[in-house]
Amino acid sequence: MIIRVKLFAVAQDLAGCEEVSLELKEPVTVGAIRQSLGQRCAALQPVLASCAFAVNNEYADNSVEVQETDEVACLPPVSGG
Amino acid sequence: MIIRVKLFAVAQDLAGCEEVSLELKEPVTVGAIRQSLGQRCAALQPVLASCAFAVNNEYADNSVEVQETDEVACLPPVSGG
Amino acid sequence: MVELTQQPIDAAAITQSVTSPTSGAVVLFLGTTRQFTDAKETVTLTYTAYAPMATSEMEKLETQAKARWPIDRCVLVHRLGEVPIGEASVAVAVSTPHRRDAFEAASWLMDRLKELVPVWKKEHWASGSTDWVHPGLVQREDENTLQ
Amino acid sequence: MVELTQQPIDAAAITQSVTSPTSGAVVLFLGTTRQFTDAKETVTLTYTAYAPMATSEMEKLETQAKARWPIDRCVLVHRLGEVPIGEASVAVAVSTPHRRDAFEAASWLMDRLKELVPVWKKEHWASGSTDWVHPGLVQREDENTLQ
Repeated sequence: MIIRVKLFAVAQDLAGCEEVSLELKEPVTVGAIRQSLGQRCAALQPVLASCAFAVNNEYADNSVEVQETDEVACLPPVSGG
Repeated sequence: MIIRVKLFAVAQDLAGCEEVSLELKEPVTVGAIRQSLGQRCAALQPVLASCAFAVNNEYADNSVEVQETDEVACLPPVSGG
Repeated sequence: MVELTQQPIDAAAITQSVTSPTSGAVVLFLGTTRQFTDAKETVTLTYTAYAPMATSEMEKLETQAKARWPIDRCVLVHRLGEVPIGEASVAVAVSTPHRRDAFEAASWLMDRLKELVPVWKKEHWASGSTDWVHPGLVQREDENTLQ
Repeated sequence: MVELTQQPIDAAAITQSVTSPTSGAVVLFLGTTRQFTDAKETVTLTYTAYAPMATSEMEKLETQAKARWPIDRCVLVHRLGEVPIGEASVAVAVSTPHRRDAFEAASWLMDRLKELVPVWKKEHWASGSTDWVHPGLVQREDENTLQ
């Protein structure tokens, strides 16, 4: 299954792109995406433990299952306000 | 000693005037003014226990001594804001 | 800065006047005239003050708040005379480096202002009657009740 | 009402839009760009967002606040792009019948917004360098640190 992960802020700068495509075996979880993303983009690995993930605009922890049509995003600690 | 007491809000309405002059024996305290005011204006007596007094723009309790040149005011419970 | 005014309160000007490059947080409070108190309809409110003392008490509150919180700028304004429905009778605005202080200081200033500043509100009810608002006022009819 | 905007925040329009005859209290919070963070001088800030999720999270906060306090009207606005020194990056405004609720709700909304809404700030320092602001970000150099 192909999962595309949106990147923001420092994660985008470290990876050098706004989105990364990952090929993963089903069933796919956020935890598997997190691990795969670190292997695919070594530059991201140091910060991934500090990042949250979102699936379809909702915060999602490592146990959440992801479908191919879902929108997945990697969110470094937020600093709005 | 002549003491003039400014009245506000319901106290002004009950007394029917903005200021009352009282003749008091020295030394004059806020407590003596409070008592004298109730005797001079019977209509004020029911509310006087609920009123604060000010001397020269400062809240003053019954023990505060008052001079003839001081500005004295009788203040019903405030409701600004 | 403290002010008593007969004019409408200019909330935008007040907000602008407390904003500064050294502060990260601005809190503005407006107290506005409500149309209904429980089921009673208000047509308008009028406010009266013991003006020199009200100004002095507001200045003291500003000084005390600045001693307690790292306030950059502070404005307290009370409107007097008629304040129509939906308009502001009072404004408090503060700026501070961080937001917690701005919320605390503005809230404290309003609490103290309502408790200490000699201003009085008169309700003009839709029924045609009026009432002075005197929280906690006890009208004792017996004679020997003076403090 | 929630909004992400590239334009300057119009605090006066926001204040006006939450004022209503059924509310006695309006609280407006503005988060503004500070020139100094400790000794470091900021030239400007830029904000970026994961826009659809930021809007969704702000809407959830509005709903939650309205469930918790008797809020009449509520506005949350975050500015994106460049926010020059002294200008507002965020505005929260609420109106309630009584002031305690307005202060509590506005303060709570700001706390939650800073914690949950996916918006990121980049500092542009006077030295010419830039930094993403990521509170609590840990950069681990060893390999087996994934959650």
